[in-house]
Amino acid sequence: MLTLECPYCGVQADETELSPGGEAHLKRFGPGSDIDDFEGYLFMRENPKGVHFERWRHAYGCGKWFLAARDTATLEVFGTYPAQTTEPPQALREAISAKRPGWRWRDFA
Amino acid sequence: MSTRLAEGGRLIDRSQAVKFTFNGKHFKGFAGDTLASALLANDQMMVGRSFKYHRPRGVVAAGAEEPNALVNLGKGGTFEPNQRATTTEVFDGLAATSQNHWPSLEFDVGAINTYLARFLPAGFYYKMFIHPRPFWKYIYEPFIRQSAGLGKAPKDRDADTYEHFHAFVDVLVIGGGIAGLAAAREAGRAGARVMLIEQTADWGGRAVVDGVKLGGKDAGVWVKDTLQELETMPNVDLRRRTMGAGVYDHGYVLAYERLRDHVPEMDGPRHRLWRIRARRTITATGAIERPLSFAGNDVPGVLLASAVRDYLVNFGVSVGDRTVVVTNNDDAYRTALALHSHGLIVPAIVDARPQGGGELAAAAKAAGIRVANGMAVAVVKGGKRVTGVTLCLQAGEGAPLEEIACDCVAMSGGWSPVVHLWSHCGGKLSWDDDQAMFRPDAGRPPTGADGAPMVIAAGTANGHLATAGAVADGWAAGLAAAKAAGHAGKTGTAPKGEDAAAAAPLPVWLMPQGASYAKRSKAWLDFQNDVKVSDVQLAAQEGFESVEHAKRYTTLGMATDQGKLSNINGLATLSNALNVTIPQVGTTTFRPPYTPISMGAIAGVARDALFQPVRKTPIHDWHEANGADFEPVGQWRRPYAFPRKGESVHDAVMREVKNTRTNVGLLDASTLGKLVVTGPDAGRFLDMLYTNMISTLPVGKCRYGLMCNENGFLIDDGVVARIDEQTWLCHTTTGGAERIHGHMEDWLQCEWWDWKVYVANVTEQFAQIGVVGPKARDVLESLGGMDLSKEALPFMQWADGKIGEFDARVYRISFSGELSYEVAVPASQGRAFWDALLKAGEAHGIMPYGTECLHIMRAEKGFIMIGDETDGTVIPQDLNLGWAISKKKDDYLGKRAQERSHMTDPNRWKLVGLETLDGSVIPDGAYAIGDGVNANGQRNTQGRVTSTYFSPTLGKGIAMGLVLNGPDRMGEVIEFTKGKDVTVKARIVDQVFYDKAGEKQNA
Amino acid sequence: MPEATSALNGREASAGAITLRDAGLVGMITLRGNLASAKLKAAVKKAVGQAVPEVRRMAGGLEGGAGWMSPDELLLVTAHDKAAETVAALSAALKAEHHMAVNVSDARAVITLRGGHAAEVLAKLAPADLDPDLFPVGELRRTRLGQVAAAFWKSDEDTFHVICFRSVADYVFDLLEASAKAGPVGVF
Amino acid sequence: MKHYSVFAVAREALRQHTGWDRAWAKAEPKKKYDVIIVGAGGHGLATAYYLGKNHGIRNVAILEKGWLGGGNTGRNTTIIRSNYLQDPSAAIYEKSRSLYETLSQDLNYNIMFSPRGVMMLAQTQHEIRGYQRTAHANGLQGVETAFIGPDKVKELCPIINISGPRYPVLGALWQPRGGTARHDAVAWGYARACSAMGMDIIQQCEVTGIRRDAGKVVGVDTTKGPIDCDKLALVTAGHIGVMANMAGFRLPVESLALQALVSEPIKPVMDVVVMANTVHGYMSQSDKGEMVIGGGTDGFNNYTQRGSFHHIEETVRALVETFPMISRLKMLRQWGGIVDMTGDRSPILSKTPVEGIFVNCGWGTGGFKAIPGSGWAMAELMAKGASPLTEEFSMWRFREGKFIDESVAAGVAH
Repeated sequence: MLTLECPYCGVQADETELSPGGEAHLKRFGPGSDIDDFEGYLFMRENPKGVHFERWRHAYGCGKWFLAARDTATLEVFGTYPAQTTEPPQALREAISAKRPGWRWRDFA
Repeated sequence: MSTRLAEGGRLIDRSQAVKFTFNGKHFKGFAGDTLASALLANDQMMVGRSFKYHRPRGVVAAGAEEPNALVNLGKGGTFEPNQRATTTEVFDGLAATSQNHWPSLEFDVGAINTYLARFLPAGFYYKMFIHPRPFWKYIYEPFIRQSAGLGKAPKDRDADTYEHFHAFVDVLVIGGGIAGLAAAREAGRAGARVMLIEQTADWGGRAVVDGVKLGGKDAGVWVKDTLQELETMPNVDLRRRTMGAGVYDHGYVLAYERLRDHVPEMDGPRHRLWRIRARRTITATGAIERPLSFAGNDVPGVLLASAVRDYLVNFGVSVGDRTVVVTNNDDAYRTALALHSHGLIVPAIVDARPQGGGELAAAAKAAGIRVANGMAVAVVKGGKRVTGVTLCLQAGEGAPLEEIACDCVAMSGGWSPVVHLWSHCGGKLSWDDDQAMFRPDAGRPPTGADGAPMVIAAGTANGHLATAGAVADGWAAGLAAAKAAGHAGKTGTAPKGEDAAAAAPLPVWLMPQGASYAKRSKAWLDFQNDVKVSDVQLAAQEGFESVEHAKRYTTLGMATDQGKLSNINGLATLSNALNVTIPQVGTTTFRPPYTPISMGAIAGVARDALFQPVRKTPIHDWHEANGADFEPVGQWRRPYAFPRKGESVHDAVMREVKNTRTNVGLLDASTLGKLVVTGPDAGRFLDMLYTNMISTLPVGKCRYGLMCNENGFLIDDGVVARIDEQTWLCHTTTGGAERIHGHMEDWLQCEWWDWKVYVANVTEQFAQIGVVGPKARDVLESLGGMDLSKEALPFMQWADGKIGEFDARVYRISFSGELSYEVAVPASQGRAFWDALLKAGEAHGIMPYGTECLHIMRAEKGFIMIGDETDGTVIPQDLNLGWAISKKKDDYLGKRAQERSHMTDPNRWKLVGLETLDGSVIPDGAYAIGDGVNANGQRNTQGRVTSTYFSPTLGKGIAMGLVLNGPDRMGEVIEFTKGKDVTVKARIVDQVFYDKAGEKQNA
Repeated sequence: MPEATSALNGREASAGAITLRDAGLVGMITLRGNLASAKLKAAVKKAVGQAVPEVRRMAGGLEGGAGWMSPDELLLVTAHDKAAETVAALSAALKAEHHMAVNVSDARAVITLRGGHAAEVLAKLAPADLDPDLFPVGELRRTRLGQVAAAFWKSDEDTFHVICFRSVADYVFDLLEASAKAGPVGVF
Repeated sequence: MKHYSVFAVAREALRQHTGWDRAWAKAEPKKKYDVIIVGAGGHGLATAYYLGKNHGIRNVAILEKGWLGGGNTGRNTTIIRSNYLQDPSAAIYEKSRSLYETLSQDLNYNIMFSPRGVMMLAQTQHEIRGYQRTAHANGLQGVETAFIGPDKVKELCPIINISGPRYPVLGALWQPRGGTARHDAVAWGYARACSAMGMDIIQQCEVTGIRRDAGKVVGVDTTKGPIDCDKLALVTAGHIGVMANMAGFRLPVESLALQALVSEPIKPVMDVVVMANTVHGYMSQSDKGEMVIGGGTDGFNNYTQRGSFHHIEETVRALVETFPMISRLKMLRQWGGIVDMTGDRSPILSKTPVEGIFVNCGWGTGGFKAIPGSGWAMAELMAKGASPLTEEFSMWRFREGKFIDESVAAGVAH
């Protein structure tokens, strides 16, 4: 039963206030894009055992989407941040490095 | 015989007698008794039958670990099977019956199994009952099921209620023994928000029973003083009869409070399920004594030594007059001493240790009790209760040395910390060789959201079996937990416990150590599931070497006590059989709950009317009052039809269609989603969401729009109205409002966050009523107000104004093919408006209609329905909705997906109309049969029905369906499945069956 | 004017020390926009007499209030018959700014929950920390009550106002009533 | 392999059961195998079994990082049914179900297949139509199902509340030859038969790398050293992503926690399997008497074998409403497993971008029922290079949007 802090309203939100939204930082591929890129965008997921970035919506709270960095093997949460970004904040990446040296997720490390 | 002594019993109130029945026999107990203590007080030694062999079973423990004393309790709406007698407090009128026997507890036909035991070893059913094949289902399985199963099934609806509570604490302390009390007090002093829970009805745990000393005081006095201090702390919540059921990720703990089980006449919920978020959880859950594995250790009258002591000290009950104590450690000597001090006879203490015990042993000897070191029980005599024991050397093979007559055996195989809650969420264990037990490995704790340890084990649960260590450990845990939760207030010093000097225990996993097969096959590990030492050895012999394999093969530890007594003995037996160490074998996984919790408590208040929310429109009450036949649509309940007195639902639907087509019908369309989308980029945004061009829609006009997901599949449809330059109102399907609102917010917040668009869900702000049929305009005009003429408000336009006195927004849209106005009024005026329409429509033959009428009318008109024509795999092109896909747009959600080869395949099934040749209705879900079979031998298909109805308007069956190359095959006749080997022929036709020219809706 | 009714139509209940009451017709406006904008602040002040509230706070109350719903959304509370004109005024005042003002008065129901252990009644249903020391007067929480979304704010030590969607007003009232009837827990 | 029968048990009883052999041999890895299968769960073991039995390929090793049958095979709710809507699903699940019918005899191991019947309740008009559609499809697929009315539902399952106030039971899709089996026994029975054919089942052997040469698999590195092979099957369910990563390709799969629970045992009261999808719960009664209950899947990636409690709550709530008598039963144990979910919730049985590597994964919440059929089909794919049963389950189907989507009817993929 996860608890994630909503970066908008500051609530330590119980999992039952949230709805999960899958992998974060997906790049959308639209009409005319390469079929491999499009397949990757829709179906291929990192699904890592370890550090992961994912989307959550504070559905029963302020209604905002946010992103979370979490370890899928221990469920440790490294941090949450607003969804309006294409990459994890540097400070968060450093915080993860302190706890999981050498971590890598897609192009981020 | 077991009996109540004339004096003693710290938990019972002898001034308050309690009457109860067991198997219909009337018994007397005292307030404070458990059912087990009260039964023993009445010499009811046998209390049930075991699972597999139906062996006689007596009480073996005094707490949550009890595997045998399970009873059916109560009757009717309060009946409950498998209630543990040792944790059931007696009350006046309690009615219990024993389980798993026929015809009676004393004479059970199933007990034949015990004589067949040699033919029923571990895993026997995997090796037998293979032939003949049908026999398993019809003969063997029913027999096995009937003989297993323990308690009876409840029959009636549960008469009780349940509730939940969400608590947030800094420190949760589970266990109200001395370690838990010390921990809670220290955390409380430090200023933390503390909750302390104890599963039984009283505080103090074993220390009070054993009469140990703390800080120079009797444990009882220390407990009382500590409680007194705790009760004065406003930041501490104390709860008895509350069990820590499970520890989950991120500090989520489930606790199970039994509020009324002991006072059924009281009002209020029976159980309360606590969902606690704790920054730190301290598990001060104590330890459980292990049985010893000797032949006949399952005979009623063989109990854990600590249980014999509990019954004596807590309830004033002597289990036997002559009790042989058999042990491998010092603790059991307390039982001997206690019995002796109460004037009961202890013929011998059989201590497997050649060197014997420490100070307590010396005390026993000093009291004149015979102590036999290096000895073991060879076999217990007796069937339905103990009559004696035969002694032998522990080191030998069991040659009988002497017989001792006795009526009780108190056994102790050492203690195992209760590590369940520590382990639930990943806490690891280490093996303590000195004390022969698994204990929490503080270096590998369960971790929380912050990656830090979230559970701290304390006291005996942490492996500190002696008083001094336990209470100091509890104190330290309280301090550490408070500190970790950010509280560092002024605290006290560690309480000092005092212990007699003890000799080391001797691991004894089989008694005697060289016991023969005959003895091993009578030495029980799991009393409830009838697993013996020989069974685990057989499992090892057959290669079930993993502890999980052995458990599953033998069913060891899978009974209702989940192996609280049997697991360690079982895996020690396995490790011996495999010739590896115990930690190499490891333990099975500990899973919640610690002891079983009621399903009712889990469901909580969500029963009957509160099972799930029912969403109601402003007109819902009218529907209910007027006999609507409802159907659930999402969480709404929409009227399916409005049958009149004596009218069938089907007839009502036919009437509603006819009336709407000829006069006028009234539809409560309030459930349709309504989303306002506004902002400088709203048009651009909607162009991405819909397949159509929305940005070009003129103000005042309406357009039917389609929405797809990124996979290209249709997810919703509805009419979009342009409200002003920057604002659109998007209608969604009934189930779609929240989903589509979320979909929009997702794209706005996560993809196009720089676009200036706001969305609001105003579905429930309005009551929306469809006034439908040739006389719709007449009805509305009779109310007065705005101009609703064809010229002022043509088809697919909307206008704001007044109808009568009502603030109305009128959409001229039609889902029926009739002249139709959908009128939105503020929800607070919805009911009044509905009433006004009914009144005004009386003269025009107005009737309300339900969803089925709506469906038929739209099918007659050839309109698609999301969820019928679509199923999550259908793209707009399949439905010939190419006209609603803008060719001008570079992009919309789903466009890329629709470019894929499987989506542009000319052989995708496409929508057509269908008419049976005989006028009958094609069954729902029917498939069109194709030629031949596929590579897997399945009949090929060439289409399927998506909507099929009897059309009262046309007087025959009509349908829509997706058919291979359908639009190119107009007039062709194909066959649909109708039943087993029955088909129905249908002709492919245009999907619009009614008013193809659209004259009626445009009227 | 036609007869207007609130979803709960005046429903009331009491159980022990707890009373539950339909707050009746309440004017409510969803205002979305830049909460830091001076114009918006001024418009809110003018509309309901309150300053833009801090995160998770309710400024004012039923007689005129502004509640923080999300970083770009306020719930303005006013008299029911004032809501439409207030929306118009807000829209006029914020014409130059990207914003949205919508009348949601009839899309919601408001229930007043009052009594010594009112917080416990809510804590049975919501995964929110309602400890009085941590949930002060004026705090507003959007969360879940049973199986539906809801919000509540604490207007004095013993009183909460619960807002939910109109369609589930009966469900929420029933839930609160059942929780109240089950009695106090003795935590707060 | 010692033949199991009542006579063998009787004979052994007379000599204190000293004559029973190991059910499967203890094996250490050889240098090379024709086929290595990673994952000794039901699917991996069944694949090995049919490679040997149907195709004569017996130089096979099955590697297991834990204990065989210890993953999802040993932690599911044991439901067996084949009433699927889409042709490819119905084909493989019905193949599987029909193999279950004779599996005890085929393996000489009583796996306790109990064809007690499975019903999926229709509680909305939409569900009625969905299940009727499935019934029509099943008729053409050779799967015996029928849509039955509420009275028949009540007759088959008297403890059900068909007139609940919220979602009355309007009917059900009934598969009379669906049912349950003893999950552990399926793994053990296959393991015993594989071992008897001379295959090596190597437990406590974790694969740490996959060796390739020129785009072709040549072997694996393990905690017990390197092992060579010509063909490699990856059959590791929730951990398939980790395997694919080692092999250098990606799969459209996500790992999620799925939960289940059992009640304390009671006397027999329910002789069918009931699935109620509108309210999200399903239940059957085991031969031991426990009510076996399936819960929901978490919506986030998870490798902990622990799920979130609210799914348990939702499931129990639904079942208390559907079967009011269980309110006073008690939850004995809850647990979780990690399931591998694909983009269309249907499995992948497929070749891969690496020659010689095959994957069998994505069974999600419904793998147990598929074990024999999956093994049969996978063996054929590996031995012959193609199988009609796996044709549509390729890992490349997602590219062009060629889904096998079972959620389209009212059904869910449990």
